[in-house]
Amino acid sequence: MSLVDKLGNLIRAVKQNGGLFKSIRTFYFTDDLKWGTHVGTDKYGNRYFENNYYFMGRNRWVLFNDAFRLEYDGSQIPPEWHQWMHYTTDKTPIERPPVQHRWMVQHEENKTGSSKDTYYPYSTTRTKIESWMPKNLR
Amino acid sequence: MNSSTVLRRTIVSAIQQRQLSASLLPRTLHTSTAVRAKSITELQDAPRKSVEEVGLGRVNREKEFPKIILDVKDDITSFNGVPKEHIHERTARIYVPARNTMQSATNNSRTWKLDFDVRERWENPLMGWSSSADPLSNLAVTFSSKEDAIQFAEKNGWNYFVEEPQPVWKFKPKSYGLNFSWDKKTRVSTK
Amino acid sequence: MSSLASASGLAPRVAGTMIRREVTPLLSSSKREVRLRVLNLYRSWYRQIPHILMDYDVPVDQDKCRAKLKEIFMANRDVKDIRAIDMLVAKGQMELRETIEVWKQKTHFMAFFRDSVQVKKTDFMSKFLDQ
Amino acid sequence: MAASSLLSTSRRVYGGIARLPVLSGGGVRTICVSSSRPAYKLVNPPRLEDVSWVEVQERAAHSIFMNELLRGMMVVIGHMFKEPATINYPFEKGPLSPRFRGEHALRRYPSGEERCIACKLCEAVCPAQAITIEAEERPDGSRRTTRYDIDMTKCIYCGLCQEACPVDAIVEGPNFEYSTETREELLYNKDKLLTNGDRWEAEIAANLEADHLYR
Amino acid sequence: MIRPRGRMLNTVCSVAHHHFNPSSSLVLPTTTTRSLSLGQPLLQAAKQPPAVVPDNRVELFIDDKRVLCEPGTTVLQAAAMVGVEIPRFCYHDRLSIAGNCRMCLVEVEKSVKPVASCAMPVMKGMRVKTNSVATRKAREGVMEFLLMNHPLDCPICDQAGECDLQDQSMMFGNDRSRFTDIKFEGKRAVEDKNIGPLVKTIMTRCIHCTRCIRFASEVAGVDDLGTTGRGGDMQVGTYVEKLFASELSGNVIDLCPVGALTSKPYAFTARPWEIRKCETVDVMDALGSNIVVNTRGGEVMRVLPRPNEDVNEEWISDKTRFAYDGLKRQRLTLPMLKNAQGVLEPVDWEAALTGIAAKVSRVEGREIAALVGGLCDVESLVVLKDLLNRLGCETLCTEEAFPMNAAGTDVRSNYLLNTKITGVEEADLVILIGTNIRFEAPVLNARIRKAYLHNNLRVAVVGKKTDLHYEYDHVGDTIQALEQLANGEHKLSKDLAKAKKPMIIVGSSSLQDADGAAILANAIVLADKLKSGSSSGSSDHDWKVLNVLHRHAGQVGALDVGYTPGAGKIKELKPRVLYMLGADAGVVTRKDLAADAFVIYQGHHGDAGAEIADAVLPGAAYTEKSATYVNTEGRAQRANVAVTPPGMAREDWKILRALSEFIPGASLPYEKLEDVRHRMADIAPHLLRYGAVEEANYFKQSHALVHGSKRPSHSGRALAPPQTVLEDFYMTDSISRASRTMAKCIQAARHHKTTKYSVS
Repeated sequence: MSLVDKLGNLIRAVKQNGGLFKSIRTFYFTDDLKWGTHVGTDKYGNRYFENNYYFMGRNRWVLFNDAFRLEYDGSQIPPEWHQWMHYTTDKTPIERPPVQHRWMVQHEENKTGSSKDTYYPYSTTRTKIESWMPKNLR
Repeated sequence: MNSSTVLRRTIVSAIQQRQLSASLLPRTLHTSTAVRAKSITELQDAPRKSVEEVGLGRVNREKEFPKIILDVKDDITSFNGVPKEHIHERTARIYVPARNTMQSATNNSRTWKLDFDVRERWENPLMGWSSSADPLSNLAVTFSSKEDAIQFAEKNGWNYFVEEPQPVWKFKPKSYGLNFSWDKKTRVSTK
Repeated sequence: MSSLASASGLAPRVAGTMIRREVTPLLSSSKREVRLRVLNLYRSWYRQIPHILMDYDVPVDQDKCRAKLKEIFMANRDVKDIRAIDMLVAKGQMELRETIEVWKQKTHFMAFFRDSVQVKKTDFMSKFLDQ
Repeated sequence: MAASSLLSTSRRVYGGIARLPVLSGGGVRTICVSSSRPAYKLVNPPRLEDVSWVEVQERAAHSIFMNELLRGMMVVIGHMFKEPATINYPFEKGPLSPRFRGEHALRRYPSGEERCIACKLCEAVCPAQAITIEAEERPDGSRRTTRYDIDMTKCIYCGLCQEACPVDAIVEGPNFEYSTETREELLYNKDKLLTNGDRWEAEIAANLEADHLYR
Repeated sequence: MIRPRGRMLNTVCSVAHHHFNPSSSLVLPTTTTRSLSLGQPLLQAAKQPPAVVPDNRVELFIDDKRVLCEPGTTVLQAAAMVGVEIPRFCYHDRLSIAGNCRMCLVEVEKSVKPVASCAMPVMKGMRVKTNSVATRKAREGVMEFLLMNHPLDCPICDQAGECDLQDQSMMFGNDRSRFTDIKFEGKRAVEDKNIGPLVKTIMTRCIHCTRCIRFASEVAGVDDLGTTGRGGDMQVGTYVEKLFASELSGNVIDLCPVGALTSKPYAFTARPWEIRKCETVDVMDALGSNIVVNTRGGEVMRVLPRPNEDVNEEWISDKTRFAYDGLKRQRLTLPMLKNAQGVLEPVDWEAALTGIAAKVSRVEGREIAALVGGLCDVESLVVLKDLLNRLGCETLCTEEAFPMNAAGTDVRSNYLLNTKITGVEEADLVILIGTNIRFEAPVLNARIRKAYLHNNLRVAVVGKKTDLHYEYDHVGDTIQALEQLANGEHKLSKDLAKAKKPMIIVGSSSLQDADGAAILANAIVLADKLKSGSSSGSSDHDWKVLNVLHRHAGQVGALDVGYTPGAGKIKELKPRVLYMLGADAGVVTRKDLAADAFVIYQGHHGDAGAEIADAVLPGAAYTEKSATYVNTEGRAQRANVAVTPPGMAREDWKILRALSEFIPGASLPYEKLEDVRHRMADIAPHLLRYGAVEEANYFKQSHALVHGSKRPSHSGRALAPPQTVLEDFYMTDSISRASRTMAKCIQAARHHKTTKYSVS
């Protein structure tokens, strides 16, 4: 691959990312600047891209919703896109919609460290021994 | 001189104090690089030894060592590393487990079992899992005879008591015909 | 007493019966030999104590170490079984080697003194109230 | 002396390998020589007294002109224009098998009924004893757990629990991004596991489907 | 000793016989077999003295092992004698032979078809092959038929893990199925039956072994269960939906070889492989049934019987089996002391013991009294007695009364079940006086019924007529009837006097009030009369006639260590300090005490005792302490710790020992349980001879005292045991009163009475 090709790629990438300024912003947030097909966007606004010019592992990528800024996290990808992202399947959830059940719940990112929503374990059973209490304490 | 004699010599001499201290005492061992470098250079082309030569193979100690007469009971408590509180304060129970009445087979009630007094279990305050601080709570050893079990308990220094099995089955002949005999109360009315 | 104990299912702990039998020794074939081994081990430890204290930066002095050495040896004074003594000597040698080769850390060495171990009370009332 | 002997040894070994008809394809296979090495070799740097004057001069020249540093910088600059060999997590991710054993989840039937019937086979098979189950009769008479806890700090992710499960209730899902800041957060209880299932069902179902022919 | 393996026993049999059997004697030389034969008391074959062979014994070979057995023995039993286990579903040692599961098919040489070994009597020279190709093929076929209609629901079945069908299909079944169900008709499905709050039925799993039916009609004596329909449509059930109204109903759960009958309270809660087993004894009645307490993680999950031929065979009552959930409710877990406002509040041990000690040491010893309940173990009784004796207190009473005239409780024979439980099977006459034995000792009643069925035992009852599940002669309701019988004036007297081995069982429930003395005296007179009548008829002279059946597990132990039966002395004394050890029957109330009396309650449940107490000390229940109980026969048995006491509760003897430390001058020397046991041995050595019955004697002397004095007068009231109908059975002590399962049972029994299907 010649240097000219590389320059072409760079120009395409800058163009796709919406100009120089936005490209610099993307580069700042993702340490990378790539161009590829925009295959879809999930309900959280994360955009998914594919370009098989890159080798496997780099040929699918996500640009997290800009609203996340630097608070992006790998666990923000919802399950239906998760499997595409991880090459478990080649079909995007747009090509093959996932199963839907009314009891399924919204995806949630890994909340550890946030004070409010962190999962904290508790016992789901009742106590094994019931103590007797005198009348006045009952 | 066969190889096992050599082996025995090696073990004995290695453990004998004079030899050991001779090899250990030069405190220059780990300070003088010159000595070390030389010894490593010497090792450079050392031939490899087989496992048998190194002595990891089985040794027939019965043959090599002359027997001695002992008149004390086996007691491994001095060196087995078990904390004293789990030797002197524990009571082992030696018994024949009862047949499980839920089943008709009897195989589990044919051996002697040794287990321990139950220590406190408590609920983990976070998850409610049951916890125990008793290392012997999961020790249940099976023996083919009561004597073996007793010897094991004595060797380990535990208090123990033996529960002789209760007579469980008295044999009584019975016959299918009793279901149908007119003159007996065993006649079956319901089926 | 022993008949009562057996009746109660409480086995007599102190063995009344000596069992005389032939056994295979570990190393020593006589009491004299095993005694020599013990003394040898004791001497080696005793002589190594100054060197050990040079290697390890520990808050004990030689006298304390020697007292502890004696204490540890005397703890097993009641062991009569030659094989058991052999085993104890072998273990003592391992400890010695590990110590003077500095295979141990400071804390391992200080574990001999058990000064961080909380001694549990064993009398009835403390056990009852602290349980 | 030792250095030259070292060099000559490696040359000798390389030459020997190159002469072998099977492995003569390239130098990459030289790592195979270790198995045929006849004896232990000294690999320490040579002692100073063994080095010749010429070598000393060469070394001095290299260090004065920062030769090595400059060569190193050139390599760095060259790599700036190459495609990276690593992936840029979390924007790019590596491949996962449908059988990947990640975070556990308890599944439901399409009707919304939880699958787990408290048979306790997973608890029994768990080699790390990470699973704790308590069960009871539910008011409608069905057999259900009141406690289904997995200690994720104990779990070794062997997948035996999902193998043992007769109703595909407990599964090891595809998620591996559940690291936590405290240990307690990894003690999963039944609610957490069921929620996991409800969140990841889309992918779990697809994975099971992808794998069903091979099970 | 353990039961030996087949080969050893085989040679034992051959030694016992002079005929030389080349095949077996080659296995082991005779000298070794002789020494082996010493340790096998369990099997009859081993008991046979060598060289004495009755002529009528039949010789046969099972798997080429020689067996000698009585004619009429079945092949399956003969195989068991040499340690060969033949798989079975319908056959059970303690039930009649049904022969309908066909799992025990074996090949018999020269027989064209495989033979059902459970029903086939042995024949001379029979050669049985239990592991031949034909046998295995037959078993495989039977197994295939059984599994064809058995659901594959092992994961939700409570029996899984201890299921005979599961095990045997692994061992003998085919590894694949021919059940293809091409028409999608499904497997057989049977509706579940509701037969009460204890036994859960999943009848689709039933394999029609009819063990439950045979148990109900033979052992329990209720013909409630039966089959309807034939072939594939056969169903086991009660035909109409009704309660399986038996006090022994839980045993069908054990008997069921599959998961068709399982325990309702235990349903789905645990698996056999995660359970720890603790072999101990029961305290729900005075029989001391042997039980296995199954625990998991410090919680009692269920109670199973432990076979003991001398006590409970293999059965336990429903109260024994199901009252365990009472151990988890209403528990005392914290020491409590009344504060300045007169209100109980939790305190720590030190404060509780200090507070009690302050009160106790302020009064004089003779103003202290102790009252013990029916669930107390001997250890705590001994320590309590030692403690209070040191303080100078001599008023130590049990809640349960016993007449103290004549020899009273000074002679053990007066208050024991002297003929022992097994005596029922030798006896030919049982006279029940003032006891509803069906509810006071259900397992003993099952044994009486067994003797009634198999030995033609005759039963006579003095007292209120109740359904005992067997026929009996009703002597009369009142004490007069008993008196007439004792004097030989009753119309049945002559008839009953013919008995060779008569037994009189006096229920302690009838001895509670002032008439107790008269009842016991008359029973003694009657016993002596029957004994003199029977001994002339050449029966053995050691036969004891008089038996007392207690209701509480701790009563005999308390009497053995010298407690005074009945709270009469306390009511006279009006003590200023009352120490109640598990006393929950409500015999003593505040009115019986001094106005400023300080009441200490030590026990495991918050019940009548804790309600009136000023200080509450949490003790251990029977599953939580290593303790000694003496049953109504005088058999000392050891209970073992299955789980530790909950919360801050402690073993009872330890509490008393700790309390002694706080009272000046009363400190007791016991450090360990062994010390207490040595003290027990000083008082009465039999208390430590576990498993054995210390027989009581001095019949003549004690009876002479009765004959010597005038028979006490009585009110002539009717003898009505307190427990007459099924709902009275379930709640008798603090544990069963706390149990939800028992409450459900009472509810079900009450409801059952309102239905038209109730018999009584």
